[in-house]
Amino acid sequence: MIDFFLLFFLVISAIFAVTTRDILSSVIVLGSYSLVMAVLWTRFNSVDVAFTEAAVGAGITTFLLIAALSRTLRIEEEPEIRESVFPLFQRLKNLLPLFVVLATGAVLVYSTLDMPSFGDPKAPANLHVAPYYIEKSVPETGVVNFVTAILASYRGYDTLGEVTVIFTAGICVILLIRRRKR
Amino acid sequence: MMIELIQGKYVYWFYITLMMIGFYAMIAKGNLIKKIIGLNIFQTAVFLFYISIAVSEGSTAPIMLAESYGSLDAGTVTYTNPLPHVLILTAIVVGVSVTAVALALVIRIYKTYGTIDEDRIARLEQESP
Amino acid sequence: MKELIIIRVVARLMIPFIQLFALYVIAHGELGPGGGFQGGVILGASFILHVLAFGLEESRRRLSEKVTDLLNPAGLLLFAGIGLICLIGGGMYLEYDRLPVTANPILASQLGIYGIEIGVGITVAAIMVTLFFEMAHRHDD
Amino acid sequence: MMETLHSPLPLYAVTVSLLAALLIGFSGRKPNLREFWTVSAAVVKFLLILGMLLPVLQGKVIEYSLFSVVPGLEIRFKVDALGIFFGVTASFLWIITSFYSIGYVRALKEHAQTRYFICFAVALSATMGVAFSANMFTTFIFYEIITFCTFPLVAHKQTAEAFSGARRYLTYLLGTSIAFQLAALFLVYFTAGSLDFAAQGILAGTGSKTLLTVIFVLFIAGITKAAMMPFHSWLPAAMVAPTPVSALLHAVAVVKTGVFVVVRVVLHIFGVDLLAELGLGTALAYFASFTIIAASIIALRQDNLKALLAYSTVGQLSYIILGAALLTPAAIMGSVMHIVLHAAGKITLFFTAGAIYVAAHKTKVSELGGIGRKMPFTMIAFSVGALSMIGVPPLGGFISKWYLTLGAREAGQMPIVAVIVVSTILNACYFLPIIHAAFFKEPSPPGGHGEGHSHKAWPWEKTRYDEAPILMVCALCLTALVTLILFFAPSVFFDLAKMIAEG
Amino acid sequence: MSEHLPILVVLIPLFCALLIFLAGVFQKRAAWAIASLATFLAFAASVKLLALATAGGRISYRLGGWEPPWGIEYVVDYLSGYVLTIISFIAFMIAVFSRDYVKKQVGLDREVNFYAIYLLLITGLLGMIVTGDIFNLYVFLEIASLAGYALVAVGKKKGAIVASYNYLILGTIGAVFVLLGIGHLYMVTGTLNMADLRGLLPGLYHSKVVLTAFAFFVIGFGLKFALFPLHTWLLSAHSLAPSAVSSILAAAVLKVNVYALIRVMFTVYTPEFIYNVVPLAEIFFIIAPVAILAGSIMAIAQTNIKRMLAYSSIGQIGYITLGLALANETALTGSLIHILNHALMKGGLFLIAGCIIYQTDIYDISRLKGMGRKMPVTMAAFTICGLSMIGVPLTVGFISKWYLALGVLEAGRWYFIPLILVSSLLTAVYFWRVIEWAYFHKAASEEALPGRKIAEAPVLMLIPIGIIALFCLIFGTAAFIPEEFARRAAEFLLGGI
Repeated sequence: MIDFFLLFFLVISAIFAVTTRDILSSVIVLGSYSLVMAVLWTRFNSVDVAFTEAAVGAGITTFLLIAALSRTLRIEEEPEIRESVFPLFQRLKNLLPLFVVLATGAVLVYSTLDMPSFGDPKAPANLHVAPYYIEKSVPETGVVNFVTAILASYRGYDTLGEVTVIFTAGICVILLIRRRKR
Repeated sequence: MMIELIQGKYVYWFYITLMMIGFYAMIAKGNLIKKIIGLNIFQTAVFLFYISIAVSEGSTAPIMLAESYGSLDAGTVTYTNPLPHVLILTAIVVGVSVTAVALALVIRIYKTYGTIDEDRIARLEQESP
Repeated sequence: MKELIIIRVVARLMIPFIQLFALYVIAHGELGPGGGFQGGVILGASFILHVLAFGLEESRRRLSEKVTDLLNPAGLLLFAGIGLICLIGGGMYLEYDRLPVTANPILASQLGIYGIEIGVGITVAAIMVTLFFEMAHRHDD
Repeated sequence: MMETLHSPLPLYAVTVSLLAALLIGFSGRKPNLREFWTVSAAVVKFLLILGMLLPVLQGKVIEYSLFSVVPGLEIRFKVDALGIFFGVTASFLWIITSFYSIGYVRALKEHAQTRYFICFAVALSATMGVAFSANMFTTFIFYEIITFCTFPLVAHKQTAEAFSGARRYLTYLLGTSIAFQLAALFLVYFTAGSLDFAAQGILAGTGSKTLLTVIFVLFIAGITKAAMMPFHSWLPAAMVAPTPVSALLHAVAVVKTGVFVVVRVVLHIFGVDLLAELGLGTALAYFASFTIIAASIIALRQDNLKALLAYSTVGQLSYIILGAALLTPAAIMGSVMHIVLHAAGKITLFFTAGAIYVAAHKTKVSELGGIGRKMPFTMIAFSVGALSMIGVPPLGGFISKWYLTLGAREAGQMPIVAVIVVSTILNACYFLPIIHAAFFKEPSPPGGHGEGHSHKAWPWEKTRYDEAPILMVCALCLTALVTLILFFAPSVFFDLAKMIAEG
Repeated sequence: MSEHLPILVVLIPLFCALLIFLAGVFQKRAAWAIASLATFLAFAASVKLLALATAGGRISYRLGGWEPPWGIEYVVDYLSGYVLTIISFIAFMIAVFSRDYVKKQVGLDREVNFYAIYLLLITGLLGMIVTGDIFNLYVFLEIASLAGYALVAVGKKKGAIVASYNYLILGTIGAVFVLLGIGHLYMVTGTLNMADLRGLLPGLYHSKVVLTAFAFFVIGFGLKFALFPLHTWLLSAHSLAPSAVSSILAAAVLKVNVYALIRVMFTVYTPEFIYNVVPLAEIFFIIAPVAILAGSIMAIAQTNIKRMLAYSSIGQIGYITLGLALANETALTGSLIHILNHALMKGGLFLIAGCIIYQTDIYDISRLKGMGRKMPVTMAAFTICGLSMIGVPLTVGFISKWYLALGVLEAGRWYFIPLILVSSLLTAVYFWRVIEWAYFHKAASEEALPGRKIAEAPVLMLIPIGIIALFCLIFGTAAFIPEEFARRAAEFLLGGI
């Protein structure tokens, strides 16, 4: 039941974050969204991810967004009214995103019908590869935190990729906005 | 029947809802930072999906309990499937990286155009390409 | 001006603890929740706090651009390098058991994992700081 | 089955003028050296081809396989009777033309002469490529090369008019060849699994009747160089080119390539029997005869000399197609003979047109009154060519028309016979007036040069000639002579044609 | 050492990127040299790998020494070997080209980071090609994407940043869709290894989850390689980025994403699934022709040379998808060859545009009059690549059209033949226009060419162009070389593993 309320809160905050015109407050709300998400995930037994989400989603992302806001505009600009040549076409164009979103949503909902129900221990995802890690990771890697074991050893290469990604992001930002040395 | 359908699926439906909210913001909002906020919601929703794959009733967090350290096997306790957690750890990092780059671009755009509203930028582009 | 002083005092008190905690998180990754990434983020956050309290110039004096620029790739280099060393040990890439440091594969693998966690920590922390510095800095050119 | 020799001779025959093109490009600074390359290449090429002529006459076939692009698409050369026939014609006339063009471009001080000669050389090697190619793929490649490298020649003047003409030229030739001919290639390869030319064709008994018909139509529509109506209008448009270009390319190389490929397709892709069975031959024959009549009628109404010649070319080309389409040995002989005979005659006519332009700067038929007095040699040559076109013995043109008529009768196509007769009359109608005007009319007052229009002078009366440069005059007299000789001694071509007709 | 090649081919660029960045802190000259060296080594390694794969079949490399379903696996087979070679070759060419170009068009102060990111982009692309693990594919996809966004943004024109931003948003949507697809597959199979998935999926082909996953893969990768209705980002991104970047984006990034889709279609799912279970072919039969025609027609309408090239890319992608949809070996071979020759031609053409812009700042094709004399080598290369685009025989462009056409006939869908031919004609229109202007028109008065005398670009820019143009001809005449590899790959894809 708690999960339900948490999820509900998530939806509310998401909607607020998207709709409010004051971007700063929507950033703050986004931060709380991430925190609640983290709480939810602890309830889903994924402590590491929760930890990370709290640190990144609520922490770093918020920092970055605020930093960016401080250099741009805090208040969302009013959409300017441009009379278009084909008003009807324009209206359709405005509706297009909604259609796209609803279509995607419909497909996803459709797919849930065949999904193993939530929290089912017998779900294939929990049966095929995962058990191996739980049995073997300690004897094979000597690491008792399975997540770390997989992260660093079994799928260590993904982690290398992950670090490369954030490194790339770092250089990209430097390339994009580092002030030129004269 | 209906009940257990809902019980079994409601988390998925929530993640879909969240994802759609973010998605909409990404493609419909005119403000570039709003798009990025949408992007974060969008991605987090997908992470939620992954995490909810891993959940299984009556399991504990995927860290071997102290009592079973000695005997090098999992013992009787069932642990939550750790693999999706790993994937999402990676995905979160990717998410923040993308956000960072996007924000850097937005800062540049604001410096160049003095606005972060799509339509205004488009107009400025038309006026002086 | 007063509250700024308060903030600075508090910050000066807190930052060492935060950083200590960060290191703990990095090291503790094998036993409990946490690991290089989370630790790195917290470490980065501690510097960000420093910036918030003392301002960019001051923190830049503490942690110059050159240093972060060197640390950015350093961690990744450590990570990828450990992988290569495994090749020398006759293993596959990132096969820590073959690290030519000890005969005991478990120990080797644990060492390897520590190594890469540290690598991850360094790069993540450095990048986080870089990102924040670059974003927060007013570019008046 | 006739025996095959393997020898790189065809390759050399093709590449010699490519080589020349390079040398010409390098010696662009020194005109004499440059022209030397052109001429020597022409001569060497001709000799090489003569070298291949003998074995072919003994019923051998020379093959040379260069390489295969991918399995099934091979660049291969094969010299058979038809190929050598075309090869000899084109290469011989190139020799004459090179002299002629040298005279022409120097007399008019044309710009970009080096580019002009390079393109000329490349066009010739591509023509040889078409003549000697052993499969449709090779043919297609060289066909396209001709199109591309003649574009600069047509656009040579680089005036707006020249460009629009050239662009139409390119649009028609490239457009149709990609849109239709390439499609035909796809279909042929898909149905027959090969593109090689074979004595009895390769499509017999492969695809359905409709499919084969479609392929045939695509081919005919795709080989626009044959200037069949309604795809003829590029040819008059291409008359913006300098006259030697029109002469060689639009009397010999380009257009003859067109009809040559048509004949190839008819004989060696489809094969006489298959076409007869499909009844497509007759259809094509009537199509061609429509072109013949229509073109001649249009020609009647032309005042620009080159345009007139262009339309007469359109008509004459369709004779060749007509002959091939009738599918009877005699008709095929006629059509093949017409390749060389029309070439000789028409090139003479173009040469004279060029000569008139160079010497008297006249392009209109109506201005040619009395020109025969100033340029007797030119105009005599002109008359020879014209009469040969009409088909008056003792001139080459007669032979081919004779065989065509025979063929038509063999095929029991009386209407076709009628067509030939009518078109002959029409030809006469648009050529004879010019000849008459040239010799027996007063020069038109404004255009006339000085004396001669005071009292009625007879052609044998002494007047000052002002002919074109000697090189040109020699060239055109030579070709005129050729048309004459071909009537009395057609033996070589005759034998070849017989071989082709009997397959 | 050669058993470690699969991983080394990815690590070389990675380490060199780090090296460049480290070295860059102190001295900046080395960057270009390191980048070229790295890409060259990667190319050499790929060639060796291709040879090994051709000789010995599928090469598998177990990262961390863990067995496939549990650890990550690298796979080099006919397909990945083939694509690997193409991409690393183009990357090498462009790296060489960049030396002078980047100095002028990007700026010295950004040179170091430019090359570092360039190498990271290559790392990502090569990683995507060789990986046999579907989540690993996603990770490297993101590396490549991030690098790509940043590279677009360094364009001189101010619109470049906006283009990059839109590219980022749509690209991320694509990537997240792929992530969703992976999640769905994992949910019902519990594995991430491609080969393992292939084994587990057939039972589930009619599960809604698997179908949805496939849809998301197609849309996700489609967004990344500008599948027709999803192509909007491509135009500005490719036309406003620096030409060297446009070149790598068009030649490598698009291709690798196409490859990723092919990989998923044929080796995670099976031909049986994509042709019989889902209506993918039917959809592509509608999309591809529209893309081909729209791309060519819009290209004709352009006056900016880079926009013209960008539009033509959309059409060319259409060809590739058409080949995928036809479901027979010949057509698939055509598609794969087209991947090669579009990489060559479009890569080359963008570099050529780069040369012209570098020397003259001319974007407007109507101002290229008389350029044939001023920049003979450049325009010669342009002509060759252009003819190859049109599909003139003896250029590599003809070969792929040939196979596509035969494939079309084999599939009994003759009505695509006119499509292919018409689009060739349209292509001819917009390339011939430029060629004619460049060669047969007198240069417009000097106002068209402000101030200085126009000459050839620096030799280091000409060499790559020359080589690429040369390859357009070599692979057009000795086409049996690419045809051999492409056909093997096609057989392997349709025949399964």
